[in-house]
Amino acid sequence: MNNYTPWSVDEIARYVAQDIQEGMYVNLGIGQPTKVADFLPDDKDIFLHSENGVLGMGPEPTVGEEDGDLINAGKQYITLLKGGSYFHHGDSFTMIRGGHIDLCVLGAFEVAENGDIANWFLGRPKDIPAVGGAMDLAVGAKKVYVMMDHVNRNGAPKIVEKLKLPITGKKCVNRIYTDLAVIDVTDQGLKVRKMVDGLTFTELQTKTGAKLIDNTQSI
Amino acid sequence: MNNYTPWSVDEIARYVAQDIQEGMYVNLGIGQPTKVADFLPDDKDIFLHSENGVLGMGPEPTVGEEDGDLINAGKQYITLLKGGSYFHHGDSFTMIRGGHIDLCVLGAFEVAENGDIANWFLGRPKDIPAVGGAMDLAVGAKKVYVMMDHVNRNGAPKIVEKLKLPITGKKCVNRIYTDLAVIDVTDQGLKVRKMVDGLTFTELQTKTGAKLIDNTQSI
Amino acid sequence: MLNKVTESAAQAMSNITDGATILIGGFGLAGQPAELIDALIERNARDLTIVSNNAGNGETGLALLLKSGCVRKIICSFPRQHDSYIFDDLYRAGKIELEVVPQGTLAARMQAGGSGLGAIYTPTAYGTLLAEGKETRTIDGIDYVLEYPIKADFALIKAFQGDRWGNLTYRKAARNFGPIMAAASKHTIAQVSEVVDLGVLDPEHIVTPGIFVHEVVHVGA
Amino acid sequence: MLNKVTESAAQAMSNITDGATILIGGFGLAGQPAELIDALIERNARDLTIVSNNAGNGETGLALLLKSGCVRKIICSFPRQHDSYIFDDLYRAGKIELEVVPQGTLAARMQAGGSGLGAIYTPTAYGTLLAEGKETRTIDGIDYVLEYPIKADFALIKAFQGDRWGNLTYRKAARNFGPIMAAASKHTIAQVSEVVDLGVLDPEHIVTPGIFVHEVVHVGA
Repeated sequence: MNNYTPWSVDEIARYVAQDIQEGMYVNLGIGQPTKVADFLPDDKDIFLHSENGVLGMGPEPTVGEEDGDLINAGKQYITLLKGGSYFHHGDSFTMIRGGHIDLCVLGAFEVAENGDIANWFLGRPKDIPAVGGAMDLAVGAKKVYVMMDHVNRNGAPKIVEKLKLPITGKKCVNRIYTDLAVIDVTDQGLKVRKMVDGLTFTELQTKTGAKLIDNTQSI
Repeated sequence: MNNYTPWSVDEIARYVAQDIQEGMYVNLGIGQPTKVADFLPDDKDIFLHSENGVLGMGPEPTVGEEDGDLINAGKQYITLLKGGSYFHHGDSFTMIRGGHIDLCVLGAFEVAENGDIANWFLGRPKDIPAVGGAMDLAVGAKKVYVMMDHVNRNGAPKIVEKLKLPITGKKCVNRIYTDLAVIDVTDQGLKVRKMVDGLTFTELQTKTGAKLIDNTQSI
Repeated sequence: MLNKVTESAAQAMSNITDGATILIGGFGLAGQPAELIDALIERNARDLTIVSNNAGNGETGLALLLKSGCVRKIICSFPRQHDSYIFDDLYRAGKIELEVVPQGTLAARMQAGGSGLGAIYTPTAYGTLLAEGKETRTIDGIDYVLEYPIKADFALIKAFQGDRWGNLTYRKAARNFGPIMAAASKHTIAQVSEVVDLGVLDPEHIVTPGIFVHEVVHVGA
Repeated sequence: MLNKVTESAAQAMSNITDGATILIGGFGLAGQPAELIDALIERNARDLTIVSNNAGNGETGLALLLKSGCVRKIICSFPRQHDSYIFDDLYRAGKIELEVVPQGTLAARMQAGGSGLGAIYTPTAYGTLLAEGKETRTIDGIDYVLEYPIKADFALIKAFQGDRWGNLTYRKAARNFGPIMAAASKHTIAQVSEVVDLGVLDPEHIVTPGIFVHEVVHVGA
């Protein structure tokens, strides 16, 4: 029996949101990362960017107010904040590739201890590759945070020494938020910032495929 | 005594204007080429482009209507036609370098028989190089027409076998309009399309530093 | 008087022949020129290379074009998505060629094509399978992949308003690839919801100047 | 609440230190951020590298900046023009370094800088003295020159309207280098004729989104 409860996606999203400062330009990847938007503070100006040419995304539209021309990168209906803007794909990826996005939050299949990421291609013979903007974000954003389960469906670690899956971004991840812990990727190694209540560092290490450093005391 | 009168700048400009078809996007270089605008037909839509982000230039403003934010590449006051547009320098040179400008008309110091041009730098030790958009136009426009005197102030030919001055554009000139003749630059050589009344082909050849082909009969 | 407004989508397709490379605008359904795609299917030119962000979904637009069998190859960033079963089946059956390009590289290659650059060094995809076999270079300590321009015979895009000189505005996030595709193709056909008189579009607000547009087709809004 | 509007031009200059590389907008006088340049002269940071289309004329703006002795090097396309005697004298006296770049290459290098490309192959200047010593390559039968990005510490630009998030519009041909310089610098300072409330600028008409702008300074119109 576990003596701890893993964080829910909402809880992870809240932790990510807490680490986003006023004035930051942020791109939230498709899937779990989209949730982060729900936990951003209302009283701070934080700018959400979408690859398809939107800066200053607002909340979901109310029913009946959806506009087919106003969607995010995940093709969900969105709204635009006062002060937001539209632009073409060239300018949108100038923002991404040119280092103007302060932070992107991505999902991942695996992250290696050096910050390598595998996040959109499993490499199985029948898989259809579909990269979207994932690689540009991994390379271009000033900081890359990953949000994912700590272990996969079979219980195998998703944080590893070396990627087993095809690499989709080299040395780009700065921080990992899982349902068990928040971990910084540093030149000195993987430093644990925070853990789920009731989980011991030793237990966390057994669920992780790379060496962890306990840094929870100094955060 | 000459038994001919060289064409005036206005006359040369009129000949250039006659060769511009409806629907063409045209960039007129600083100096003599600017004159061409005065002879474009009013009843045809021809689009004048200026490097500094203007498409659809209209005539000079009337006195008192000048706007310091509305100038051409020669820093002269201009107007904008209905249907014209403004854009930034990146987009402006996408138009030029990307081959979207049908025609540019440039001044020149020398043109070689293979279409090489020397048109903004004399290469003397004290000269300050100032290229502007000349090289992008030479390389990018679909057609490059040159408008210049047939000989220089010392009577020396400006149309030559090989450039004596520093080259500023390689094999880019398609046609030359001088005060004495209109000459096509072709793979077969320099073909004279038209000459000033009273001038013989032999006389024209003596004023030209490269072999000419008389093509006036077949135009 | 120059008038780029073309009577019908069908007429606008008349120059498209077998083997053409065609850029098709849109991100998902936003900005997808549905009526032009329908006309292209009618046109039935074969052996086409299509460049678009996605590979269609459901049984409309781009997906239907693929189903029609006109397309030999598709270059896109995100073929597999909700309801993309037409593409998925064609791909798995080996009936369509696929070149997957990161979305930003897709945009940058079109911009290179439109602006006359010969090639660009981009950091995206360095060290991954999408860079396999490609030339690379380290510049100022960063690793880059050499990528070549995308230029096309035609672009089919969807805009909001257009005039007879081909000036265009867009609507919200339907702008996406429209402006850069217009610049990267020899012949751009834009479907618009409204044709307006010359001078109605503010010169400060025109997003795609007419120089990049060759035909404007009005479709029901 | 984020507010990028800075009280004064002088205050906006406070981070500029000796040795900085600064992009300065404008084509001739159109779009030249005169008040910001005046404040930069006051700031008296030395050893600057300036990137601008021209090298100033008369005794104002850019010309005055050069006269102040703050500038070590200027990168531009067209230094010699009507009344550019301040630059001309400094250059002939060997007191200023000059790098002449074709205007389109200047723009393209800034765009490469702003968009994170490592280098570009451009056809402009191939085979001429401006390509001497530069790497070249033939691609699909066309000859290109390899050019590297221009990135800067600061950009000083002139816009028309701006809001507290840094969104900008421009006026007519004063737009010129503004948008691409904003993207190519780490810290962009825009002088505007009007500061407007958030939401006044139509999201379809914003030319430079606030992400590229760090300070907005209101100057008398």
